[in-house]
Amino acid sequence: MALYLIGLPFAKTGLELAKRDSDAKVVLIEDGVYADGSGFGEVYAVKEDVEKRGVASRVAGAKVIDYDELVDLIVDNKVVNFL
Amino acid sequence: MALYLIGLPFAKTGLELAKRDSDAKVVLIEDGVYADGSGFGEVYAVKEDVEKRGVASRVAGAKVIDYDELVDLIVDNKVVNFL
Amino acid sequence: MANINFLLTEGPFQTEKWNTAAKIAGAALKKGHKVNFFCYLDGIYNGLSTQEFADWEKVPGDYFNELVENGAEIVCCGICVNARGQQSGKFFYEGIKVGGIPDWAAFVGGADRVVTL
Amino acid sequence: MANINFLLTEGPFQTEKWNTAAKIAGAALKKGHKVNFFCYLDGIYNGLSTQEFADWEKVPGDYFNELVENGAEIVCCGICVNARGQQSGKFFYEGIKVGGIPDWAAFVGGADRVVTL
Amino acid sequence: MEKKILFMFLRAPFGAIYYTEGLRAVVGMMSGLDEHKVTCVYAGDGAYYCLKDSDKSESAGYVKTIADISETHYYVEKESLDERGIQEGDLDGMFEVISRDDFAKLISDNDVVYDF
Amino acid sequence: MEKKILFMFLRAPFGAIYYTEGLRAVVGMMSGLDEHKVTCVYAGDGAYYCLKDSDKSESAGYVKTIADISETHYYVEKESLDERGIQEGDLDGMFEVISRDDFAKLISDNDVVYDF
Repeated sequence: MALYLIGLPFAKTGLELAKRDSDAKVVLIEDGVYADGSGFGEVYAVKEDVEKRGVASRVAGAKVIDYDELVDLIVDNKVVNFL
Repeated sequence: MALYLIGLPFAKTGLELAKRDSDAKVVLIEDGVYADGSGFGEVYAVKEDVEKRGVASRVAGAKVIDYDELVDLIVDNKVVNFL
Repeated sequence: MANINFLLTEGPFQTEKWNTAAKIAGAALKKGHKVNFFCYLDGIYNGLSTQEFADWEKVPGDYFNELVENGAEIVCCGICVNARGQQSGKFFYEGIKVGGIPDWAAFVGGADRVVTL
Repeated sequence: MANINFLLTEGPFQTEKWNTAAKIAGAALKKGHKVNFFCYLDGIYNGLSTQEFADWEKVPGDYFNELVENGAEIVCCGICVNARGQQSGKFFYEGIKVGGIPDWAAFVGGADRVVTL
Repeated sequence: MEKKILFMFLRAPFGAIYYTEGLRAVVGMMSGLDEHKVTCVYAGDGAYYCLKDSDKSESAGYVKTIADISETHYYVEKESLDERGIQEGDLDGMFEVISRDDFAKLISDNDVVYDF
Repeated sequence: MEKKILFMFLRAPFGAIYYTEGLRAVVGMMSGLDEHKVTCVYAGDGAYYCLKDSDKSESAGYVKTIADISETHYYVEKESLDERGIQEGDLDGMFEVISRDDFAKLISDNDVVYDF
């Protein structure tokens, strides 16, 4: 299982690649929470980044996670960095 | 007369604005030389940036200028910064 | 427990990478994971102990110093440190080391996970 | 002759803004124009006299020192200097000053042209 | 000499610090001897800053100081909002929506144009 | 422990320094005790580096050292080339064109994936 960390400006490239990985989990992080992470089975968005930017409604399809949960995801999956 | 200095990542915004200025002169500079500056009456591209990137054929419609010529353009026109 | 290596290539203030890095690494340390950092390029400025910014209670450097106090190992690229005029890191927090890419390669060799910021 | 003010907000090495700035400003000085710089945010790192990088004959700071020797005035934002741990610019080239946004506002007031990098 | 200065905020907050250090600069520009007149415009990814719920605590002090000095407009470009799927109802009330044509007019009306 | 490492070059050269400092890092990764195996892939604006006429003088030494250590592939993503109007004939011969699907496979085949 691979965890795609998606930020800007690499979101477009990263999400295209993640789409080709049937085991992809996607984490929208930092300015990546502005990106459209829809269409993935498992999408996460980092709470502190979502709240600071006021985009809770824009990431409605994502599970909002704190840093503790993000660490668990990092530990449990191979990390693919796009941020 | 206004001189639009166009770099990345602001090229798209800057070129859209320059299009609305009938007196616009456009200078593609730094990574801005990758942008499409076609459709403007006066388009320039900075020589050192073009050569380093090997994009002479991509900016064929632009006049390639050195820093001396760029300074003359800056002095003779109001500068609008998009880089 | 996992061993997590961070690559940090941006400096304090200019972007928020330092903040994200400190938050993830801090959470990882609390959970008992092993954490190390290689600071490359502008990332090396995060090691400075001399940052002063009245608007904030804590400066970015303080967060990295705390990570070290909590068990993280932080190594900065020496070539980057000297190129950027930081004099072999003489104003870095004591626990923040100056090394080279071989240290980074060794971190990666021992890492279960690699995160870039 | 024109008075050109540069705003430089990025540091040495990481991006090429320092190089573009030095090249344009150098050409402007040779043509007899008046040049001044306000270095803001990471731009302040360009003032350091302590940069050492064996791969290059000249380091970015050398170019800015030369600009000063050729008549440019360079002022760095003091808040940014101290926030970034550069101790009131004590390792800056002698001719590179530490000031504040009022200096920048005054530069703009007297400028015929403003270029940001 | 007093100048008319346009500050364009073009970068996404909060990945880079320009969203707040730009406003610090606006304060300084307005409070110097020359008393420059400043207008702010948000476009491109900078438009995200105009969202009602984005965190403005760090820049609130600057915005208040700016208001105390002189009436200052904060515009946001309609086309940038549309491209990002942002509705006018999503915006904080301090921002006035303008068209790209009006943005172009701001550029031509100001003496100095900063990209932040 | 020896790892398989993928270096993705995603930023436009030469605006940022990653295009060459990334290759310096590749040398270091391959020459350490663990002798990691590295593959390079260029995509997004990083694809511009693959142009035949782009200046490779700063990284030439690294590329040579890398070749001396072990055979290393430098791939460039076809879709990134197409989006930028770059023809295969415009490319330097050291780069091998691959599809986005193959790029995805590289990601899954490597242990560590860096974005440079």
